[in-house]
Amino acid sequence: MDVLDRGKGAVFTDPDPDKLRAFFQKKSRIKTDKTMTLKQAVKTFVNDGDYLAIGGFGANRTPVAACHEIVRQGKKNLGFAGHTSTHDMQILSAGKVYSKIDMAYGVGLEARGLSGCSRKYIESGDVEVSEWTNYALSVRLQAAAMGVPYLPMRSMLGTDTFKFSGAVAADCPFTGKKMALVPALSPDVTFIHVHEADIYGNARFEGIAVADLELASASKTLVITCERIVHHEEIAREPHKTQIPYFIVDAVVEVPYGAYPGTMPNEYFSDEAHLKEWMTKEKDPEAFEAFLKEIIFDCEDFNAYIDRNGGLEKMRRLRRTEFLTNGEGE
Amino acid sequence: MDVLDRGKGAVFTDPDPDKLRAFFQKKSRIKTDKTMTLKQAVKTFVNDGDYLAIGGFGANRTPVAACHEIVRQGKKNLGFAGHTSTHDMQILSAGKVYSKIDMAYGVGLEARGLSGCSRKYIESGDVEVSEWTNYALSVRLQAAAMGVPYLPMRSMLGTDTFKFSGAVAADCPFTGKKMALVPALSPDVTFIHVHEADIYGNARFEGIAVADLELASASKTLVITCERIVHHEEIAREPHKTQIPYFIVDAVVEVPYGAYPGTMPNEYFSDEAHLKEWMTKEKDPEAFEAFLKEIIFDCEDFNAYIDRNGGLEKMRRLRRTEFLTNGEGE
Amino acid sequence: MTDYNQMEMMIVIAARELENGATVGVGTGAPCAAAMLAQKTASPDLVIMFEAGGISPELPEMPISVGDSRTFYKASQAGSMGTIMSSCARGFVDYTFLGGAQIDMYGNLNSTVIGDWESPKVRLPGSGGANDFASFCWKMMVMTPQDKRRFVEKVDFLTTPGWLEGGESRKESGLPENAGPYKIITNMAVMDFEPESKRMRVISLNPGYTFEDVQENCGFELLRLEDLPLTPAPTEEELYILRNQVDPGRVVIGR
Amino acid sequence: MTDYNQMEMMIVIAARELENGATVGVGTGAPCAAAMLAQKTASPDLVIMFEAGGISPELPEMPISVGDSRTFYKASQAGSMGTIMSSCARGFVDYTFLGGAQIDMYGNLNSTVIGDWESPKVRLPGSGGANDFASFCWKMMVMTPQDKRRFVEKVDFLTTPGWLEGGESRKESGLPENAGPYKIITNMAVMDFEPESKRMRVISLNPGYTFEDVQENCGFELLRLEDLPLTPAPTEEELYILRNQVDPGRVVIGR
Repeated sequence: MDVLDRGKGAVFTDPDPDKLRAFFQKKSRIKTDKTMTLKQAVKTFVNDGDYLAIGGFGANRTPVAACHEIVRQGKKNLGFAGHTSTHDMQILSAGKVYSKIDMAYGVGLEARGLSGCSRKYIESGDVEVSEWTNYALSVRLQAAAMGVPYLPMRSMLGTDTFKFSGAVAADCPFTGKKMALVPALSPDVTFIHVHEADIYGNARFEGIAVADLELASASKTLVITCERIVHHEEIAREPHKTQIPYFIVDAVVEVPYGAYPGTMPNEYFSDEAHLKEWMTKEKDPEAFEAFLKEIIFDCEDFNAYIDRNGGLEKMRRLRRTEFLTNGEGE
Repeated sequence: MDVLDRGKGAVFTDPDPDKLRAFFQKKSRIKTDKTMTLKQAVKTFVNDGDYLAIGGFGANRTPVAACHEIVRQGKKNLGFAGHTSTHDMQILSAGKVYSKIDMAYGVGLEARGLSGCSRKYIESGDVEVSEWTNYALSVRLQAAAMGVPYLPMRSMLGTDTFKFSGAVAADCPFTGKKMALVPALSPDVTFIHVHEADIYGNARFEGIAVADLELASASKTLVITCERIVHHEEIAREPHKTQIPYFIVDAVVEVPYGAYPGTMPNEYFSDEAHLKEWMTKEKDPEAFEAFLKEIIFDCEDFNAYIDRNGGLEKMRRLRRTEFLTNGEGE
Repeated sequence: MTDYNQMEMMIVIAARELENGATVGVGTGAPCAAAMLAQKTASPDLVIMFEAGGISPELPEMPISVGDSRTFYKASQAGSMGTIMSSCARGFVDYTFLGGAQIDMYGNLNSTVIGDWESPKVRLPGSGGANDFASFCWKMMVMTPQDKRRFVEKVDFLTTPGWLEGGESRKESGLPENAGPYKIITNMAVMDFEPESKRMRVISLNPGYTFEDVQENCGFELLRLEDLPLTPAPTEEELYILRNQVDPGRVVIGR
Repeated sequence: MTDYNQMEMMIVIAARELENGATVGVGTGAPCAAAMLAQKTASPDLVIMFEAGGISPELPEMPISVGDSRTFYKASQAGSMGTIMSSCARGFVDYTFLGGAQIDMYGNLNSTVIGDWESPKVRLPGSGGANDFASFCWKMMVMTPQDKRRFVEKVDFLTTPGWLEGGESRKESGLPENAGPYKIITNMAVMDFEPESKRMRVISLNPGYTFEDVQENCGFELLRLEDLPLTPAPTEEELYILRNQVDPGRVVIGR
């Protein structure tokens, strides 16, 4: 294939579908009880140097509990898929757990402003960066999910985003039009937070999917954290609701409020006060270190973090916010 | 892009995404009442020479009523996307409405045997054929849905199916592996049958999706037939259940039992006796002509066909079969 | 010794190939019967997938279509063709059973036309999902009667890839590595493919048949193991389950 | 004459650009306020889409994130990024509003780094979905304060495509045809792009500003219409709705 142009950014993961096939060939397809604690899941499935991906959209249906645990266990030199990443990246940057990043959106927390901690870490020179767009990372995951080494797309062309990416430009053999070809991205390990899963890993969620369906299928190892485990019969009763089938899932972890302080659709809204607390603490290195100690390193698990931040009473209030009924009973 | 090999089959539709974009730019995005009769929908949206696609899987959640109406109105020289097509193709062949076909699966009715009528029509020489696989047509639709002129895939390679397709073989610029590139397929007009839709066209169904999500997005004109129209508030209450958004839909037609004699998940099972009647009648040209007259041409609409075949009492029985409760109350 | 017909024999042999915990992409008919039999005998955790989207259903009866409601009855997921085929493409599916009007010595299948493609004697359904399954699934199997008109020197149309022209040709074609035809099960024998040449090779004889019977009913020269064992006959338990639990309506085994 | 601040002015001008029945891909903040204001004034059938998957919600309040629950409240569909971006790629989305730390005379945007990419002075969030929206949506608009540090001769990093190097360069890049930057709305003026050169051109002046004011606060030479009309000031009704129904918390207009 005639390559017209090639970005100079790194491709951190191998896009070879035959290697992915060889990996998946060995994966068990049996329905077994895959439930475990988050501590156990992170210990078992996240290895230093792995390429990590986080589901959801920064602070929306994001496995925040998993990010905390990864930091708590002091993982190092991870690669990170920085697609639509906000609070997740902020936590992982605080722990300095990654040293390579595919950057589509990071550093910022959308309308909330920029994360000083994420920014400082990226600017430190300790992190190798490759540039992409949010949709490009979504399409790269889709390529891996389809078992092909690349997919063509029509954004990124003509820009520095292309030049500092690992994409390639080539003409279409049917129309002669120039396309950006993006290489398959298959994370070593991925965490996705959902509403419900059975013990085998069949999972379903409400609200927007972001890029989680592509991500789930693209990943070599997939850990599902969920608000609640449901009986398999419940899944089997309406199998068209299953978005992630059990056989691609390696572990199921029940973590109620696992997306806090982010939003979980139809469950709880984001805790903006606590997210602001993060951004304020980030400004002073010492205060930030003490803050991290308090909310992550000194917490035995995520329940301790929830308790520290107001416990079930706070969760009840965030549920009322989610359902737009703030006014009553407060 | 260096083309290593090129199938000699025709590509019946233009894969140029800029032409598709120009078409969609002009399409209204306003939520208006799009309900109409099937007669009106076929009259308005199916033009002689158009490329037609039919949703579902042959005799499963297939818009059979739409196929009858297309035949009843005597449409001619259509192109047809023969993906997973069985009873739909049998009806369209009986009417000789198409003269070009992308053939992935046709002629057969799966375990039920072959359709004499479909076979004779394809063998007649009056139909131009291009060969594909079921998944290749699904990927071609996906390409159009993504607004790209082609997608790479890894089946078809090395076979006559490739040689008689319109696919191209080219090396991957990341891995050097040979891929089959398949051109985007954007049907002029598509019919998809679903369980529920609102008057604007927001649609949802139960059970397997087959290739209907790709097909819906790929199509220039999309007609939804549904078992029942529901209030928009019902859609808005659980928007994550919407599989087809209103703005890609041109018409909504309420056709209860619209997939009969095929299966509609959680509604009614296929009428195997009637499908057998088709296959028996096909054997004798005169009997078949009389049969078509009776079940299609002499029927004012699909309700008349349902009545002819046992009416609501038959539908009740097929519902019991769907729910595996045949034994009782018969 | 229990009486059984040839279809029952083939289904039983096929079922024994499906080890517990494997995934299999099946169509309707005999392959589905084999998968169901395997689940009810040695492989309760066999995972069945249907090309239209059904994943791991609890099949209440034999489906009529690979897209009917039975194919996702109490399933783990009712997905799409994309869900299934992309899972196959990623290497998640171990086995598939395919068929065709013709098969050659490399396990290539024809289900498109008899005669010339431009003016066929008989037009057949085409690939359907067969070419996709055969390209992606690790081990492709065929159940078919032993018959000279089916086992041909050259297929009229190569719909679905076996080992193509043998040797390294499949690898060079760009198809996924290390996947390909695995076993051919007929009423007379079981065949595999000789590892170097990728030519069809008889590895066991069904009760009542000799190698010569098999060769006489085959349009090309078959390889063979020197010592040909006997394919174990169906057990009473296998037949009981097949007849009473898998296909009580004799839809497949009554053919 | 009613008093209003510069953010209110920009939002009102932007809202007027969004005709009834159009589709707009928006982010949080001012663009979302503009879209909501349009819906509550002249364009009740304006369709809002968020990059994370929300399609045509009835926004109960300003979202904090383009992926929060408000973005699909009573929506037609809660889809995925793929749903939205593929709809944009197919030409279904008419407008988008984008921003950045820098913009040049061709409407190219930088939201990646200030300084050199290899050792940036400031690292910014990157493209996010901006490059995708700008590549696909028919008409890209920007709302930004008129400021020499923002309107630069050359962006430090071309994150998001405008008309690239002007003329036919965007078309030659392979990006979808006939899409590109449309209007730039600042506190001082409204700009479009001269059709041949694709250079930024002032087409109306906001009340209280002269062309010279605009040029002085711009790092490159601006084109202009010969006769520059006055951008109509916000009406009382527009301001009332913006302040009381769109952004009563003054999250955006209070900045």
